[in-house]
Amino acid sequence: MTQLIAAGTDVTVSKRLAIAAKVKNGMIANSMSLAVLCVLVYFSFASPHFATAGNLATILVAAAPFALIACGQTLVILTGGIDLSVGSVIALAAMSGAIVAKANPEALWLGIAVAVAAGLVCGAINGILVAGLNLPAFVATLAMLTTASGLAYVVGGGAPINGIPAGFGAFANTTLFGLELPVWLMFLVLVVFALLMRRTTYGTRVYAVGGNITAARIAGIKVRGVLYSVYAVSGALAGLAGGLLSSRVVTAAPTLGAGYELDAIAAVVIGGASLMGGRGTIWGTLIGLLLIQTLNNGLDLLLVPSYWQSVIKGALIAAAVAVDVFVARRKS
Amino acid sequence: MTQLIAAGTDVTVSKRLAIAAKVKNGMIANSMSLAVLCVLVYFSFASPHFATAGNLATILVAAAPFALIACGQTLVILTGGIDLSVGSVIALAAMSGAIVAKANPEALWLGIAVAVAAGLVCGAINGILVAGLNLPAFVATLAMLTTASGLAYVVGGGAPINGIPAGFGAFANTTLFGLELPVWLMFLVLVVFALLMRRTTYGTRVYAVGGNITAARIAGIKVRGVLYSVYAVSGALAGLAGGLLSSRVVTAAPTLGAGYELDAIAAVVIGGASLMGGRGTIWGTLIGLLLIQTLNNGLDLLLVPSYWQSVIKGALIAAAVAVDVFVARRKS
Amino acid sequence: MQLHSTQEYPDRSPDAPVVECRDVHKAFGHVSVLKGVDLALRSGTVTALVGENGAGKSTLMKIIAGQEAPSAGEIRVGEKTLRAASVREAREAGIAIVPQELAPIPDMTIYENLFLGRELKGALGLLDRSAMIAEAGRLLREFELVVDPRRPMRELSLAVQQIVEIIKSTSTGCDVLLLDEPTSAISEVEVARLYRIIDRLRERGVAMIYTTHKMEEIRAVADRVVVLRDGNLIEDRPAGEITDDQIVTAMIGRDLDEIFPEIPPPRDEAPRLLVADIEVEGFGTPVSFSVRPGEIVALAGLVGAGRTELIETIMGIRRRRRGSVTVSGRAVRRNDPAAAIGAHMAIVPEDRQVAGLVPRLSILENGILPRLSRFSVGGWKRTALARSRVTDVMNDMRLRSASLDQPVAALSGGNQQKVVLGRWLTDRVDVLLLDEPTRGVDVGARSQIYRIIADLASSGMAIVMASSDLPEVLGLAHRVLVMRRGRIERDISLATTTATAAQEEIFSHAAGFHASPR
Amino acid sequence: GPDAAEGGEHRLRIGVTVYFMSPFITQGKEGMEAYAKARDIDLLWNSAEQDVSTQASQIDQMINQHVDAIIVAPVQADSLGPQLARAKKEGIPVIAVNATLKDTSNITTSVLPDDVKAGEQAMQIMVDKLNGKGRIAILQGALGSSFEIDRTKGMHNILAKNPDIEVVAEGAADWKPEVAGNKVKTWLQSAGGKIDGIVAQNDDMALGATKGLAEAGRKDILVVGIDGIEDGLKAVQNGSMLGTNLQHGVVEMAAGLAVARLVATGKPYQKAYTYNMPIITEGNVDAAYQNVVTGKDAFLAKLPGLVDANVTSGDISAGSLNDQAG
Ligand SMILES: Nc1ncnc2c1ncn2[C@@H]1O[C@H](COP(=O)(O)OP(=O)(O)OP(=O)(O)O)[C@@H](O)[C@H]1O
Ligand SMILES: Nc1ncnc2c1ncn2[C@@H]1O[C@H](COP(=O)(O)OP(=O)(O)OP(=O)(O)O)[C@@H](O)[C@H]1O
Ligand SMILES: [Mg+2]
Ligand SMILES: [Mg+2]
Repeated sequence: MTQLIAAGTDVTVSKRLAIAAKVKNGMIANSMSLAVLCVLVYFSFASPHFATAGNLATILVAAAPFALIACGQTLVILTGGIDLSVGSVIALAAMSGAIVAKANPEALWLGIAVAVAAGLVCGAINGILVAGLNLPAFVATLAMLTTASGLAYVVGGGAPINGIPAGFGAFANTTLFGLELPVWLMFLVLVVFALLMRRTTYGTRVYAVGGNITAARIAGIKVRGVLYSVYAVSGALAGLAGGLLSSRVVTAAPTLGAGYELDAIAAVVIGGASLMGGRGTIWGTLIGLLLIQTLNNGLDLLLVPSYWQSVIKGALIAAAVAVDVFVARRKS
Repeated sequence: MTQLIAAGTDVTVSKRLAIAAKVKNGMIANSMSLAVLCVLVYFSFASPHFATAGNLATILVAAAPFALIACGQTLVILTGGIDLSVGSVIALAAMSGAIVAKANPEALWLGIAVAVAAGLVCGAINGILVAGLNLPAFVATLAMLTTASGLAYVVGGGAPINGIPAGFGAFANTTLFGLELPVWLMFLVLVVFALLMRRTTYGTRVYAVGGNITAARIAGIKVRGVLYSVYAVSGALAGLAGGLLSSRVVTAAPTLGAGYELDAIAAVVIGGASLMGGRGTIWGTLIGLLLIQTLNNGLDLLLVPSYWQSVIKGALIAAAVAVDVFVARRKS
Repeated sequence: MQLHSTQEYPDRSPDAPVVECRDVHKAFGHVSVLKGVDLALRSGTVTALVGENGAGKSTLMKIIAGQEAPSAGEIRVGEKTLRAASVREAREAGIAIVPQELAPIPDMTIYENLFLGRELKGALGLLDRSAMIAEAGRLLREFELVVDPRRPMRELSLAVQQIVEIIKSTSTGCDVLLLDEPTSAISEVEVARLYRIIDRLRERGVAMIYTTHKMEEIRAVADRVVVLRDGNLIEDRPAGEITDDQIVTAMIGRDLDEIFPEIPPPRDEAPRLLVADIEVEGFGTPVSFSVRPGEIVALAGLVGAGRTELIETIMGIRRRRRGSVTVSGRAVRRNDPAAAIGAHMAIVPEDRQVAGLVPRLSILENGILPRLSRFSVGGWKRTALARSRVTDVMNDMRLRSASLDQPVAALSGGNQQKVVLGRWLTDRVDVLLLDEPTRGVDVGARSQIYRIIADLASSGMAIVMASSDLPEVLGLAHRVLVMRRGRIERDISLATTTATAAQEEIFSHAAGFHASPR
Repeated sequence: GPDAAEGGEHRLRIGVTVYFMSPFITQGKEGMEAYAKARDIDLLWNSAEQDVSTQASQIDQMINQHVDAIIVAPVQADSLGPQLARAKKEGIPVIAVNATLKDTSNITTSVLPDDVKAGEQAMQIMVDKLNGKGRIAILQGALGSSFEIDRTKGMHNILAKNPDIEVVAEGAADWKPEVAGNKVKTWLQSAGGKIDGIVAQNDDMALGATKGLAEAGRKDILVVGIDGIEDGLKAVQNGSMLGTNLQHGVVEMAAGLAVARLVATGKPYQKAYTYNMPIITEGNVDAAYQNVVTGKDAFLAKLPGLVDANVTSGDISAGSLNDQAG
């Protein structure tokens, strides 16, 4: 019912309404969460090994680097951009970090720091290209994809970095309260970014820039700064993911992370974000990510041959999103 | 419908003006064409082997399959969509075509026909997902990318198709007036699509749907039909490209065409199209394609190591587009 | 001059309705917008559809045009019931619409937009572009619009876009034409041209619905007045049998006293806003003027006079190459809207869709957008504070909405306009720049907005208002700057001139009859 | 070629197109360059980035330039028919190196590793250690490559003879360690922890598997790899891997160039050369490590002599492991 907000409207009432709307839109009514639930339930029945603590931990460890880059990707996509470069930024960061770690066996954390820094530099260049030089994000980050991938080979002289001190594995393989460090890091990043997007003015700025860049500019938002920042963040998170990945296997290859960008973007879009910008949430991305990672794990557990896995994954993702779109249209 | 032919307007004057405007906007003033020219001139000086008839023919042969998928991709991108699946549709089409060709050594053309048909089916499914079920194009075609790639393995039982009759190579390796058949096919497809987009109502509809879907609807355009058609066209052209590729090297592998989608999309976007839809031309795509293919060939000729090639290609593409964007902004 | 040279129009009995809405209901979720509307349109008549913002006018038009599905009820054309939400069928039945929120294809040229869906074809069924260009040029000239039909739509001002949209819909040979606030962005000269077109269509037997918030327009075109309130059709009478006051009362459910409030004289202080020697982009003559605290200065002129550009340049949205803008004695950094906001300037842009709102964000979030730092501590949003302040100002603006968490896209046009103005008022504003501030706002809300503007002026704000609405200019401003071709032709003080004299002077200077020799 | 007569002395120009700059090829390139420098050969080096079509274009480009010979490490075994036929027509010899070409009618000779045998050897190490009875998992490379196909075939050859070895899981980890680590952990879950050994088709995946096993707290499970990369040899040294097979890229690829030189200069050559990968276990790993890692420069210095001797003798893997053999 249309109602005039009368003078002295009870603020708490409208707050309660807001919360109800949020719950309805974001969680329970989100059919994608339901799809993930279905997949979880199916695998639990299909394989006795699926719903075990050990296996869930395995899923989380595998998900961690994707969660990092998907967070950054969410921000970029919210502004209406795209970051295709994360896959090869991971490779470049991992290679740079590994070389530094190998050269400084007494200060292995330097390896991780350098990986993050390398990612940040790549992201910052993306930011300059998009925000400063007005390149379409697709072109800018595609150019970075190619360049960073080439540099990853250059850094290692074409070969993977071998002979990294075993201690470098500590970052990704230390267990804390039963879960590996990367998993905790994933939780931390997800919570921080969810808060950032929901509760801070930075989040509002990102949504505004993606929702209507002209209006955002006229409202005094420094559009360039916002654009710049999301690419920098995405790059830094890709760098961190690269560092963790190479710490996990204590090696670094120029092909590390190849193709990860598509999985990350898929997670964001499956989670309900629009590639036109302005729509999407960290929570949605998490759901999308869980769908992909659970499928990867469950199909492996059921020993489905690799190529049938691709077929099933493709079909299921299309189906889940189709149902989601259908439900969303029915609601409106 | 009303016919609104004006009596007594000087048609020739406005026609001449129109041509002038076209030349200014589309060709001379397009700084991307200039970038391609610079690259051509540089390579001609840098390598005595570049500007030879044989080498230019080699560039054209290599460009042909990309030109086909880039044409389809242009249409899809003009509607505001994207077709990520072309790479693996190429693989699936090539595998299906090769199997049929192998089984029917007396009717090898069947192989090409089946490849086109397989591509068309994939494209049609993309069309249904996007136009019928309203899936975001990115998700729909990413799902198809995964599925078709899996199916390409399934078709061949995980391995490439061996033992294709040598005669299958005739399609791609026959020379006509000094140029291979695929090159003529490329010219044909480019001309047909350029005409289609500039001179027919179909082209106008595609631009309108991408430019403003609401306005297109209000104008009575069958938006779904248009969307459906561009994906079908893109799929069929990918199928044809797959058939030609496998004929060229007389083989078919499930990895054939992997990653081609990015090169095709890059060509379209470098050519000035907007991923938001509504802006772009076949001519622009051709220019973008030439830039990429010339770089590939010239850098190979100069024996630049492959990873430095990546670095250079990435940087040059970013630079060329940056100049293009800068010039375009200065003009307006 | 004839729009349609070849189309034949069948004879119709003048009484048979061309199109009929039967018991049309519409609800968005739980919000009921139309509650059973019956409306029959007859050939060769113009029906003015009026009502408050959010009454459901646009919704009804969209349902007739097949853009929305009714929740219940049907649309009939002749003996046929139209399929719900089928633009195609509506079009084929001869229904055309000029939508309230324009839908141009920005990357296409004017002529391509004009001929969208009915392109002219030549040999082999190929497009005949030169014929389309020639014909488009003719249609534009008929509207006295001197613009190359090959220009892309995105380069044109909102006004020109609206004119193109009008030409597009009126030249299709439709039987039913729905005009949803077709004059919201254009000035009186163009409005007069629209009247001529409407008269011609009426003679040809086209049935029209015309939505507007301006009484003069109702009087000028309507044969019949239909009033919607809260989704109900509560008044349906021949135009001659209803007075202005009756219309207003029917619309807002109460009497409206004087539309224009008492405007106190400006304070006799140093200028609050000082604009010196700035160039309006694309024109090149320097412009200077000043505004004192409490003063309302109106910018008048024809479409394309450069008012929007001037305002945008002052706010730092457009590039300023030279000159200065000073607020309360302090120079404002150029080309930086954030600096302008920091200097306590505020703007209500002309095109709220493009420049004003982020449609997917909620009213609350749009409400705090220009004031993010005020509603945050260290970047952390103070949601409770924001909610209470935005609730306050939106109540002052009499915003109609289900809740502050509704996306602004779901508001009616007039209510969106209130959000665009109201959101600035959560904090101090010294200089308020208004570009067509009451575009699409209903009379009730308009008088409310005028009152707010008057209050803001009396609190010491300097207000610059570009408006194509002459009564608004005369009723609100202390001073009128008449613009033409990017320069100020005339500075008229309304305190010392009578309304009629001022009106005449504005017209003649805007049209260039007094053009100063260059 | 046009540049052929240069100061009277014919300087050889040999085109090389490889499938991709894999670590193996990168290593091999060093060997080829060392050999080319010592024997005054111009190398025209192109990488096809895993794309057959690109490789076809590169061969076209080399034919256009009239090189003296073309060395190809094909992206795909059964491919390039028309291009190689054209090379033959132009009288340019083609030598297949590292990966097979099915159609031998257009290739002059080949220098190939025995990937089937490598698969057999890897599996045999595992079978021997398990005394012919146990539960194992197989990590395959990217499906469809000739390496994956041949190594898989070799492994199954041995499995056929050992019915008491049960394969509880077999899947592709695309040559990548991080993928292998995840796969192995998942398989451990689905096998209820009952896995005795993992045979990987390359060392990268084997190493990834050891990391995954360590995360799962199962350092008792045996792992075997193929290729003998630096970290793989180290893992054999410290016992986290049971064994591997050494494919010494430097030796193998340089042999390819030496054969190409024989062909191009009209010397006699064999119809095919086979590189047998030495088995690396605890016993001989130190010598291998010396060759591949610590003494690499010294090894490269004497490589040309070693390779020429190998090509003459026909045993091109000689000296890969024991430097005194050269
Ligand atoms: N998509 C939508 N979702 C929810 N509510 C909507 C939507 N579209 C319109 N409404 C609501 O329907 C009501 C009627 O809107 P409509 O646009 O028809 O009003 P209007 O009479 O045209 O007003 P105006 O004079 O401001 O243009 C408004 O309250 C508006 O908030
Ligand atoms: N009648 C016209 N003929 C040709 N071009 C026009 C016309 N009207 C506007 N334009 C174009 O639009 C541009 C800007 O016009 P705009 O409408 O923004 O100015 P304005 O003074 O703000 O007018 P208003 O505020 O009345 O809409 C002009 O520079 C001109 O290029
Ligand atoms: Mg309306
Ligand atoms: Mg204006």
